[in-house]
Amino acid sequence: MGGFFSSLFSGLFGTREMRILILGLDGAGKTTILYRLQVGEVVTTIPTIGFNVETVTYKNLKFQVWDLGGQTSIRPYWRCYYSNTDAVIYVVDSSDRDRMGISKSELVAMLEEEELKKAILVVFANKQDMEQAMTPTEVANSLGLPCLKDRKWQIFKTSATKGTGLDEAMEWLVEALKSRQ
Amino acid sequence: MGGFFSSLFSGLFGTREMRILILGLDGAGKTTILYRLQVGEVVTTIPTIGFNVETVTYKNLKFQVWDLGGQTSIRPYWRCYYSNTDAVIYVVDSSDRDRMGISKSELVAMLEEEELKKAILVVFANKQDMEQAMTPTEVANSLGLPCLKDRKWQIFKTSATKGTGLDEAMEWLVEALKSRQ
Amino acid sequence: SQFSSSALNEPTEYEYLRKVMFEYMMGRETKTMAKVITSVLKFPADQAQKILEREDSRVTTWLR
Amino acid sequence: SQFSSSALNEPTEYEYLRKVMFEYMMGRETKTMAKVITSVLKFPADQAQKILEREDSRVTTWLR
Ligand SMILES: Nc1nc2c(ncn2[C@@H]2O[C@H](COP(=O)(O)OP(=O)(O)OP(=O)(O)O)[C@@H](O)[C@H]2O)c(=O)[nH]1
Ligand SMILES: Nc1nc2c(ncn2[C@@H]2O[C@H](COP(=O)(O)OP(=O)(O)OP(=O)(O)O)[C@@H](O)[C@H]2O)c(=O)[nH]1
Ligand SMILES: [Mg+2]
Ligand SMILES: [Mg+2]
Repeated sequence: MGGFFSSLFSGLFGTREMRILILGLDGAGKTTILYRLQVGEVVTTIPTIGFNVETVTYKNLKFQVWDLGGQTSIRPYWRCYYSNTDAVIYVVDSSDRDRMGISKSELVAMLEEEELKKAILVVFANKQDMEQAMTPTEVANSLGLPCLKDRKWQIFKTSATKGTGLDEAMEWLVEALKSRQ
Repeated sequence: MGGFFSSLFSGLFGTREMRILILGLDGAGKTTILYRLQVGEVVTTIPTIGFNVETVTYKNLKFQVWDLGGQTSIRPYWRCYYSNTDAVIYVVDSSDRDRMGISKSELVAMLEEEELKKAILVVFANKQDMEQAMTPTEVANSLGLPCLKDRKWQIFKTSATKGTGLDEAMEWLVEALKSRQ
Repeated sequence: SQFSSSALNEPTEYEYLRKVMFEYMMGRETKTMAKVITSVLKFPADQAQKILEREDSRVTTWLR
Repeated sequence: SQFSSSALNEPTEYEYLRKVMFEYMMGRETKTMAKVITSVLKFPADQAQKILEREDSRVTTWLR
């Protein structure tokens, strides 16, 4: 599969690294996801005051992945990172029902930004391992995803700690980026 | 005189611009002095939150003169500017008897810094035009100047607004810099 | 001491500024970092623009 | 909101930081400005040293 992808995409993507942002409220699991994708392991995280940026190789493709801190006071600065972004991974803590509304407002504000007009959206309905987790359909509806216009998007159920769902999501993303070219 | 100085010093000073700091408590008259020296006029000042840096030409010599804000909260950062300083012009509001002690402490702390070990000190007993002004001798004693060790220093009475005393002080400074070479 | 509304609102923002500033000063992703810094410190629009224009024309080489 | 002791103490310091940062970002007297910035923001000693070492080896040219 790696060989197939690498030969196919090296031509399509050229040499430019794709730029991906991981966004979402604090505690959603963004940093855990970044390092799951990069090193395939669960790392111990602390709240991100700032950002982490790593080169993630997936299916022989290189992505520059930015994981931005999600605390309330630093969320307004997400927009400083939007320029030249190819895709946004939006992470939701599916068990955090109380803050689904806030998560939606932040998502809506983000999608209104001109610089992200062409960015692909992948929503990770994360923490699916937790009992009280909302289903991906519930999360999608709470975020208003079905009503999105002019946006290529998809939602996946994931558990960053258990490592489930990430592969499917990344494969979809790669395909979406490919077909966008 | 200009011709004499320029021919004499161009050799002695080489091409390096001398670096001079103007320090002193807020409101002492530092910014007024800087622009008196540079453009020969009294400018309207506001408290300096930051610094002004100007190239001042005196007797055909070029000085890079830094005027640093003197408010309490930004005084601790004076030391960031000390490196490679040839002379310090320390400005005192001679009518501000209440704060002469604070002015002394700041001066003492400054002179203890290793980076200023070889810097020449010129004290401007400024605002001599004001009725309640202390005399230069009184100012010198309040600042503890007579007890200074291993320091080339001199005090001058000045009025930055009237423009008196500045020439004498600068002439002494030029001579002191010259003989130091 | 009281803090004006124009200043940093809380410790998180201050910590954030330090992190971003360090990256900027180390020459990493300077264009993006410059955007963040001018936002966090609420630079006037004209100053922010000057800084960003300057970033666009930056060519830095480091000795050693 | 309360402000931790490690943060900027008052509006004057904040204003001062903005001024110094602007000069730094415009490439003026960067070594001196770097000293001030690392002091005002209380950078850990190792980070401050890295930044200052980097300033010593800076060679920047600007297009146009
Ligand atoms: N049960 C469960 N816990 C998870 C999952 N993903 C992350 N966590 C945990 O959630 C907590 C927060 O995760 P982080 O990755 O630090 O969250 P973040 O989104 O980076 O948060 P900020 O940096 O503050 O924006 C950590 O304790 C993680 O171990 C998951 O899928 N299931
Ligand atoms: N009467 C009198 N007033 C003066 C003299 N020199 C300066 N002033 C006035 O003192 C006030 C403060 O002068 P500045 O030059 O702004 O003081 P500063 O030392 O730069 O103060 P900071 O920038 O806050 O550190 C202004 O109103 C000046 O006009 C002087 O010799 N005599
Ligand atoms: Mg994080
Ligand atoms: Mg001043």
